[in-house]
Amino acid sequence: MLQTAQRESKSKAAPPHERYLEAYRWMLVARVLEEKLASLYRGGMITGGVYLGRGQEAISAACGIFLQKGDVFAPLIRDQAGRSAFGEPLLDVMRTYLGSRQGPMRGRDGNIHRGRPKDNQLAMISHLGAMIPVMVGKLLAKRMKGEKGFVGLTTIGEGGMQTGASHEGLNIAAVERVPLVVVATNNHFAYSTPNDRQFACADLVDRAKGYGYEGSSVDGTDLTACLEVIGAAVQRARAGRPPQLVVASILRLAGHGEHDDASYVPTEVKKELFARDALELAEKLIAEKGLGGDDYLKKTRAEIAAEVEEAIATAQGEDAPVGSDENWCALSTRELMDSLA
Amino acid sequence: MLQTAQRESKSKAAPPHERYLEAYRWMLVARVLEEKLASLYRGGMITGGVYLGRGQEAISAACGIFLQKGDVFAPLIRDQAGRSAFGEPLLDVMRTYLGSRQGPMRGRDGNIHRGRPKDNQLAMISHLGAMIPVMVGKLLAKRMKGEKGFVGLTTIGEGGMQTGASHEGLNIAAVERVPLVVVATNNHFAYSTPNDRQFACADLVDRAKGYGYEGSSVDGTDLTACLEVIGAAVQRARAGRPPQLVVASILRLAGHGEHDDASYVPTEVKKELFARDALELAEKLIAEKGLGGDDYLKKTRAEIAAEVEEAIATAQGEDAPVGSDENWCALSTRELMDSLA
Amino acid sequence: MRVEYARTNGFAGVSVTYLEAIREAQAHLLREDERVFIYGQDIAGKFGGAFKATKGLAEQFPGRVLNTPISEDAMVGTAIGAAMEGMRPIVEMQFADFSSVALNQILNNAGTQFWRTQIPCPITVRLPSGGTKGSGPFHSQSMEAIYSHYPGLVVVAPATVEDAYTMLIDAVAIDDPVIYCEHKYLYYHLKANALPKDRLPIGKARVVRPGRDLSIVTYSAMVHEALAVAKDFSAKGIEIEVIDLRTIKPLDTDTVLASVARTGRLLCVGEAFPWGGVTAEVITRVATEGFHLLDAAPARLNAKDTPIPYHPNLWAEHRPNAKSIAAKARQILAE
Amino acid sequence: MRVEYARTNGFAGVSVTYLEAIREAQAHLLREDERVFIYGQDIAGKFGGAFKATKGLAEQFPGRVLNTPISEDAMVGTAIGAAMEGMRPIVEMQFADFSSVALNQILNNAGTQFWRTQIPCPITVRLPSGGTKGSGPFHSQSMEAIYSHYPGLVVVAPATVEDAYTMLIDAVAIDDPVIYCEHKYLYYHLKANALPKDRLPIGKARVVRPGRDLSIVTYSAMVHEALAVAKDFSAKGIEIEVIDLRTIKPLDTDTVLASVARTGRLLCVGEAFPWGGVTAEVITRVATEGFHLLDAAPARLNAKDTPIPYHPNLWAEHRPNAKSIAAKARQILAE
Ligand SMILES: Cc1ncc(C[n+]2csc(CCOP(=O)(O)OP(=O)(O)O)c2C)c(N)n1
Ligand SMILES: Cc1ncc(C[n+]2csc(CCOP(=O)(O)OP(=O)(O)O)c2C)c(N)n1
Ligand SMILES: [Mg+2]
Ligand SMILES: [Mg+2]
Repeated sequence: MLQTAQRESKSKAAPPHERYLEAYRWMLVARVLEEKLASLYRGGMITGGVYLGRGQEAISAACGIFLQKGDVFAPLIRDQAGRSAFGEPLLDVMRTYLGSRQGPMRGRDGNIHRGRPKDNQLAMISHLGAMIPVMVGKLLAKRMKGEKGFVGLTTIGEGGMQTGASHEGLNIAAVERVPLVVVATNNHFAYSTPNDRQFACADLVDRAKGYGYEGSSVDGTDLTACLEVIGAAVQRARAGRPPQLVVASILRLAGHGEHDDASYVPTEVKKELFARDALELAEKLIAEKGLGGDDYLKKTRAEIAAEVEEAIATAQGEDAPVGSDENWCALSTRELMDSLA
Repeated sequence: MLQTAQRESKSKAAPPHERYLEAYRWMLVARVLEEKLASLYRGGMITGGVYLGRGQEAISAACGIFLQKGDVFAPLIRDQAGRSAFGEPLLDVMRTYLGSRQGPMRGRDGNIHRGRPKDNQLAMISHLGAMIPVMVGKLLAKRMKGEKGFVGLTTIGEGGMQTGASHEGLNIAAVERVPLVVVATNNHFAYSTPNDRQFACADLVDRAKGYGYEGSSVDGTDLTACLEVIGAAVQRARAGRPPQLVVASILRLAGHGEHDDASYVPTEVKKELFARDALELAEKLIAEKGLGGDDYLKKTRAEIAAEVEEAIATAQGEDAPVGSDENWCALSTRELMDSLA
Repeated sequence: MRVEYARTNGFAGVSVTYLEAIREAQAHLLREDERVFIYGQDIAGKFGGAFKATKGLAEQFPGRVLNTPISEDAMVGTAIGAAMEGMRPIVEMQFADFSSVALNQILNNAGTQFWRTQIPCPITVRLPSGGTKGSGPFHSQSMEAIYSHYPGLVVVAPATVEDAYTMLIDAVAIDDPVIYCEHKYLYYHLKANALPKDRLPIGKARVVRPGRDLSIVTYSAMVHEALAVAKDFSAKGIEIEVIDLRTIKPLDTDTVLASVARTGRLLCVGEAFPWGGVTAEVITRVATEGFHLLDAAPARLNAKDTPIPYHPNLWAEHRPNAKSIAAKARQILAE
Repeated sequence: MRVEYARTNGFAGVSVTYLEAIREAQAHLLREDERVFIYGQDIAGKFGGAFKATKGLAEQFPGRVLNTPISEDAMVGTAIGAAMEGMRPIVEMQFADFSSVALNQILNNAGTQFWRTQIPCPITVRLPSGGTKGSGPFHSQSMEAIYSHYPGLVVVAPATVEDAYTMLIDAVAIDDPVIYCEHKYLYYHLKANALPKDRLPIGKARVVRPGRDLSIVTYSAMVHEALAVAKDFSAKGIEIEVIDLRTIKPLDTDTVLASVARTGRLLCVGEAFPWGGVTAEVITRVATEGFHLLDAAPARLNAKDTPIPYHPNLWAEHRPNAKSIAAKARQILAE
């Protein structure tokens, strides 16, 4: 896949953040890709759940864009923009969703459970909060091995923050003082559950102090703000400050998954400021400022659409895994597999 | 057992808190009782662990003393003073430690795992934090049944606060807005582990805001302060305020258990203000103000010693449980017990 | 609690699914017993749960169907406290797989409560269990063996619409903690014409098809795979007896032994992981208590000893099915 | 990792306990392999752990024996992350019983990691297991069956000083998660004259006493109860063969079958709860794979199906012991 987003923006007008257009492009990659996934799902081409990051692209792009080689990223279910920005090939996504045997999980796991731990992109298990201590272990080990200058970034939802696992993970990270950034997105719903049945504090950023974290809040619909706040948090963690908690506020602009019509979201909520679409806002700004030059938006969308189509075509041309070929071995030490009649 | 503490204090000089002498007496009950337990342990008369509340008596007495009939108490391992103030007979303690078949747990569980759930004193399981949601359920159910004016109080240590169970329990209590008081004692050690390997926040009371609790701090060596702060928290919870988190600071003035010489506690720490003995301080004040009249301290100690000796004598006169008489049935529905050959 | 089964049967005549039976049982319980409430994630409001097992109940029974935070351990802990206070909570796990983070409260608190304190702990934990297409390693598990290994719990796994209904009502009536394993694959696939008028109690297995040549002892979704095989073999004149255990703990050893006494041959089938578990427990009981009833070596068939794969092609090979059961059955009959 | 067993043997000649062997194995590992670190509650400083299994190691190996908060789930999660990064963490649970709150990380994260991602997850989780006098329901448990039921884990349970030493060293060398069940009752009771010079690998059972009349298959502390019975019976001319499984998963079926082939009679003994578990798995393997080797019905003996009692009088009745094993053995021999 062309990593075209790496290219310098050619705009005359100054963007509100030096990496604004680059980040916008990752937002658009996620949006275009996920719109395609949604239609493939509706067309019955995808088995299992499809979970989209619609509305969360600005936050997620800002999560991925500041990470460098040697950094670790543990994304969750709404992080397509961040995954792409961190270097996940579109082909990984399509192979996973379309069930190619060549996908990163080789059919053993699906959708957003995919990952590439070898490239420091962890593969989540479903149990929310469980990846936080795993990230702590990665960072602790890197320090033990004498590595320097690295950070880890992981994401969580306002619902996932109520699990015991996330509490223990957040706390142990501070005790070990690892260079960690936790980006928590309050999208006002955990599946169908609104905030008032999830937590009772005024603002989840109030948890930062109780863990010994530095906390910051950000409007997740504002790409500039996301780049500034998350960028600064990554910088602080890299500089050896305590772990960072960034709490972003948005509305989930899709169902929990594509099977869910989200009819439980009250219409008033959809009128809130946090319910605006970060992508639309970014495109409005780009158009107004004329960033990226003529037809930038149209051209970029077309480029990305082509990349997505190419990935789909490739994945669709590949074989599905076959049970009879599967290596049914849960251990890396084959001779220690129990021979169960 | 004589509930002599219920009697009005007859002192002329005004005590610093109306229930000061009553609370002091429960502190002394715990201290005298636990000194006896320690010597029985050293004498090899007790099987299993012995965990003492030495140094925590002011906090614990204040936990028990404001609870009324219909309130619920979920004590932990250093709450003898609170257990006694809440109405636990000394005989329960001695029967449990000395292995009488007539103890509240009938030999099935021991030491601080004893309880009387029928009397709203819950019997803890060992897993720290696990009793918090159980307390939430008790309070939720009472509200569902239409009861009014009740509160629940549970205790936890600074180490126990790091478990996932306590996080989920603290959070769900706030979501359900049950009338709960959580008294967390930071005695600066979790078994042998000091604070710096347990949490990284400046003060655990900073967690209150993150859960939507009202938080307060108290010097656990100062009985007056404990009575005022914990008393006020109980009152607020009873009045329908959000859950209350009280964080008390002391030093554990015993080993983790009587098997532990606590040689890992640095001598400097023992010189800290929080390392003072709340009981000594209370007795100093009582003597100075002449509270309770002549020889109050000597008389009270003698009374309590007699009560303790009486309980020991009774318990020692009772039979131990016998395996062959035991009803090996883990279910209340006997016919649903599996018949395992 | 006396229950008139299906007194409130809204379904007579029209067909009712396994999932609807679970919802109706809960509606019945909420209606008949004010001590009952339901506690879980996303079960309230119009939404009515990830699988809609509580659809409509929150509106019908205000304040008694409550959404919780994503806190399985606290969900069960809260239910335990409420049960000690005299309530009859039903906890819905969104998936059985997520009960792993509530396991401590279930095993060490609910499972020990009565034995330690003599206070009963009547909670019912509903576990949407078992594999479905494309669900993968963390939304497909069957955990009945883990909950049965520890003392103090009753574990049930209904395989029919009728049992889904009556066993849930009975589970809530029992004064002890009950782990109710409902199979997601059966939610929509399984239909009955009406809710049952009476029932077989928890603790009793059922001979769902009589036979003389081989006993297949199984439970939950695998009952239907076994029945397909039995039907098939019958055409060839081989009569397989199929036993639906219904209750995993306590296990109805007598019914199993009586069947093996008739057939002399035993195959145990389960969808869970192969090491230990229900099939090993059943074979052990027959080997230890009915050794001389066996004319041939007993056999078991379980899922493979790997996590449960996402891709349908892999999943189809991972779990037992009519094809693999038939092959095993042929082996045993050949002995 | 090549290991010269006891190259660093500080114990030759003088006696070494089971507990000291565990400490020496960890000292050896820290010395020989810089990837190794130990993570747990109260294991650092002068204190060296609730049972002193790491006594002195923190001073000897600065920064590699780390105290953790009371956060079992995060302890294991952190170890998983470190292992993925190439380290070899050993996690000490203060008691096996508390691993219930880390179970999700162990089963669903460590146990699935390699299968999902092909990245090995070489963590070793030490579980101080089993009953001791006065320890009660939450400090006495044996959880090997639960960890063996799920895929992706190796589960071991050393019964001797020598195995405690070599199996811990081998566990850390294995590229997969290993659950190391060490028995608290053996910590001080069991002594050897020296650390071993060589060893039997993980995955192999051992015939600890040959015999022709009955096979007792067991593991961990129960091996010694079984040996006492065997010695006793031998005086009366009855020769009991005692098999120490050593590894719970993978189970060494061949050694068990070979023994039953010699004796024709099988008794499985375990200290864990009776439903399912190790004894059921062993009997099932013999019944399914060695049916015709059996001259009599196999039998099992486990703890009772209640929580583990605190009082010594009750505890003595709850767990199997030489007396109850002997009684069962007589029954089987009488058949
Ligand atoms: C421990 C656990 N319980 C339940 C679930 C099922 N589940 C998956 S996503 C989800 C909602 C998550 O909400 P939130 O954390 O706010 O993230 P969002 O979906 O809003 O991005 C739930 C309940 C889970 N994955 N893990
Ligand atoms: C989940 C869990 N892990 C480990 C233990 C073992 N344990 C019992 S008490 C204790 C220390 C508790 O420290 P703290 O919470 O500060 O209470 P304190 O003993 O200081 O009063 C530990 C680690 C436990 N009971 N529960
Ligand atoms: Mg959310
Ligand atoms: Mg403490």
